[in-house]
Amino acid sequence: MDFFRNFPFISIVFSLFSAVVCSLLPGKAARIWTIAAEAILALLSAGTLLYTVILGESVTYRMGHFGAPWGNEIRFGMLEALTALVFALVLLLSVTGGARYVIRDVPPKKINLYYLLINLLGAALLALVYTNDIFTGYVFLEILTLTSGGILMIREIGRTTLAATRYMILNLLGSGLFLLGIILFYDVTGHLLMPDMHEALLELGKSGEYALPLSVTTGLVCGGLAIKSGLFPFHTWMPDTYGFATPTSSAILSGLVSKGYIFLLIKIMTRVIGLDNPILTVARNILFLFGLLGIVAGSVLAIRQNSVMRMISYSSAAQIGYIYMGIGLGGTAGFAAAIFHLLTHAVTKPLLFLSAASLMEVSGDSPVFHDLQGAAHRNRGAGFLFTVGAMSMIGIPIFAGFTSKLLFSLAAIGHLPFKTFSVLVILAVSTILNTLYFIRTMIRIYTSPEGKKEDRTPFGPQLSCVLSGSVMAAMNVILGLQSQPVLALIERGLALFS
Amino acid sequence: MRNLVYNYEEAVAVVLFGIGFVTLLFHRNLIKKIIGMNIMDTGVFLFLASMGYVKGGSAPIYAENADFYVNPVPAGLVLTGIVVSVSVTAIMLSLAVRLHQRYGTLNLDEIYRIAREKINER
Amino acid sequence: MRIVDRIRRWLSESPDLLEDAGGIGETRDLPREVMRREQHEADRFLSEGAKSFDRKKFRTVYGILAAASAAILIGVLLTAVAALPRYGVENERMDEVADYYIDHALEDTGAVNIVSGMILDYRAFDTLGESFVLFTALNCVLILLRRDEPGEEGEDDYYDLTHDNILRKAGLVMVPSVILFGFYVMLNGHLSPGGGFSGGAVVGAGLILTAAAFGNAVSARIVTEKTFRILSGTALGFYCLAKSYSFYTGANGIESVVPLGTPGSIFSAGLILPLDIAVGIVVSLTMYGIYRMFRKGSLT
Amino acid sequence: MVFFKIVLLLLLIVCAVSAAFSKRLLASVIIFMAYSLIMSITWILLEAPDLAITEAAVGAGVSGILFLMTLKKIKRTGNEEKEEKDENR
Repeated sequence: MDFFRNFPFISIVFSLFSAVVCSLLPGKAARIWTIAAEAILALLSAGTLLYTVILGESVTYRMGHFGAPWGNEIRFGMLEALTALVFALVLLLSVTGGARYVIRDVPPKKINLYYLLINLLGAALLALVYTNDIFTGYVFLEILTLTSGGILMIREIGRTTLAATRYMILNLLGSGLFLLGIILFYDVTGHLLMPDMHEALLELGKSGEYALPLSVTTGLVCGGLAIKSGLFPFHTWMPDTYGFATPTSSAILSGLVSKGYIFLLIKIMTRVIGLDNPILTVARNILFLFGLLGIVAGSVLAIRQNSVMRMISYSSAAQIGYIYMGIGLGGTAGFAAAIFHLLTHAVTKPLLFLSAASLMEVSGDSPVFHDLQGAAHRNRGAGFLFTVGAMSMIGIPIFAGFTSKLLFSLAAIGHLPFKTFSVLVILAVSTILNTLYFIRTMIRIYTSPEGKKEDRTPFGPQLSCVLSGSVMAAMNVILGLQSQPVLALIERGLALFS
Repeated sequence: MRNLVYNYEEAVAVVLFGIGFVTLLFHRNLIKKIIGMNIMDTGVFLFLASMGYVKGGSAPIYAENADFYVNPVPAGLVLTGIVVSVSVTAIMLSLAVRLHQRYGTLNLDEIYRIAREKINER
Repeated sequence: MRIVDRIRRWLSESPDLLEDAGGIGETRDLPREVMRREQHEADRFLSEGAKSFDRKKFRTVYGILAAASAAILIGVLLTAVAALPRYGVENERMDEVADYYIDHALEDTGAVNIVSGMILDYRAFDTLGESFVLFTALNCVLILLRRDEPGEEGEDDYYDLTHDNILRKAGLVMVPSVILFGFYVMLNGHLSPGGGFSGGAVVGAGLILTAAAFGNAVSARIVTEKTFRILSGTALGFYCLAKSYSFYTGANGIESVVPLGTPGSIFSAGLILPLDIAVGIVVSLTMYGIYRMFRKGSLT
Repeated sequence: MVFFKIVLLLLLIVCAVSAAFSKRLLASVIIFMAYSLIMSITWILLEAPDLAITEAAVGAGVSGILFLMTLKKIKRTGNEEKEEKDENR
């Protein structure tokens, strides 16, 4: 049992190593190797979760021969292991489900480069989840930015190159601000490891010196990561990026990459700055405000869209707003709701993107609603999966979306009247807006134009897509119905987080 | 502000960061944006390295005549940063080449206009 | 009345011609006659005063917002810098970690150059991530610029510099010295300033100079496609395995078998020398590969 | 020594401003290469020799060459006068 302790370290280094192997393999072998590697990652994360649940406390794993303040270390508890498990599973399912679109969109000789970037992306995500050192967080955040840009620009149509340029410029601006924030932290506290920084910050808090640099640092770190994860004023790159990329890439980008940045932000907030810090409450309120604006703006803009892919991208901008609303609410209830919604959205969004992509495929490859009419009859599996994803986004009780909305409203109870009121109103308004555009889409894909006999596509090629989609749908339903054990895990993990 | 005179190295680094930030936001040509991004990065690294400097300290390599050394940690971090900024420059420049092959210009406003026209008259 | 009209139009899903600010716009692939009908109706709709999206207005609003945010950011940063610890004076908070490195680097890592010791031993996980950032950059450039079909050559026929005698003669003198200096910096990483990244960059610049001065054919013979892939793969693989060995032994308290050797001699400082060579190879091949992708789109 | 450091820093700012606001792309790339050379001298003054070698080899060396290659590819495909007009906007 004690060997399970090495699993996080093995999972990160193994996926880095399998990226190197993918560079030497041809396309098809690289795909099989990557799917096997992601499956192993999922197993290792499950093992870590088992180990941490049995152990009951968080483990710090020393990377190298030297102890805490000098060497480098990773730290994992229940919450990190659960997030790593969900990320690894979603990555595995997106890759298996979306293999067809990679073969369709990516030039044949560069398919192994695509799978190479997927492996690196997996390694960077796990490193962001597990790291206990803030500069290691920056390095793997940079790898995540470059690999997500890479899987975006691999589809060789003009619009993806343009969308990739815009995505990279804004993202690199965000990581520049984040790096400046880290540097100010290092200058003031003298440490790079999160627990030591926290002690130094507590001393500084008591003696009250460097108040201005600390508030500037919190602003830079929160602003940088908000820009990167696409919070409200910085969400303009999302529709072009997710709309025109390969469906697999947009599933991974929207489901996992922005979640990695938010998880790092939550870790810095709880472990470095500390939740009782007055500067942090101001920063969280600002994020709360932008989260609310993001929910409304994302939903309103999603209604106006004419292409199903852009509609889903705007709705994911709104969901990012939900998570920041949870962070803004604060307290264990607020953070637990935010992390629960982070996991729900990581499971639901790839499902929506992949099923929308297969619906598009059977309706002449055009994402416009006009052509999607009756697509669900032509491809029953994808229609059903899209409905499951849409139901969860609206918040129908069986699915996870309902539980996360319930958690948000419960978390909002204990706060100042205007905060509780604004959260409940925004939840209601956004549910109505979600219902508007998702029900409209569902009506459209199920009503074929006047009496046209829809010829059903053969089930053969759809197998891997529908299979992985249904596993994601099953995860969604499990999160929805069995949310209590997951929530308990999150709450115990949060308690051990700092 | 008197303190700004003492921290002149870090003040210059922040000014460089500002120049890079402004170039990145205002220039429409992609190559100018990449140069601005590079200036921004070097500004941040100058800020980081000037933190570790101690007046009269010698380079962090063991030598008999050195009485005390400069802080080695920022030097290590900036080395990582320089390699990151080279990789970012290489990727953005190859994106610029591909954009120019496809749209014929590097002015982002022009490219948006052409991209939008190409969509409508499919 | 217009709102109801718009909702009716929206429900009957005819395309809404107002595009959002700054985006590329929706993909509208309607059949030809539907397009014409929509166009006629759209003109009527637009002429009713609902001004369509105006590029100029967006540019000025963006300009003002960007200028304001840039000014606020720089002003705040300057005031923060004024309140930071003094430049050039011992920062006692930072010294706790720095003094440990300065005092113990020699006997812990065996490296005379404390920065190399810190990069490749104390904080080795960052540097592992670092060389994978370079590996990602190489692959993104390969994705964008590599041309697989031989036919696509024509477009950028370069002004070939090889028959330029000045560069060729200068190349004959400079290339060996640059590459020699690069290897020196790489191999002495743990003794004198330099190390994997600096040495690799210098050797990379040397390889680029050979490609520029003596033409693609000569440099393609030195670094063929196969050796490029195999060499960079094995160098990164070795680097990954060596570092995970030292992480694993460190984390579980097993004494690592790598000897530290006598400080000052070449074969000292345990794993740092082989790691420097591996990182040097990766960096130089990446720089050379990126240059060749920009120049000719293929390594042959 | 401090005077020399201040001169270098002022030179850095002048180079950054002129690289940012110069009209022709080729001029701003060359000024940027000079900027990274001055930066590498600043690293030496800040007692960080590793960074000096890396910045010299990488700043002026590799990214400088990549910038010039991009300009050559652009000049090669776009016609000359259109490029001039395009740069000034």
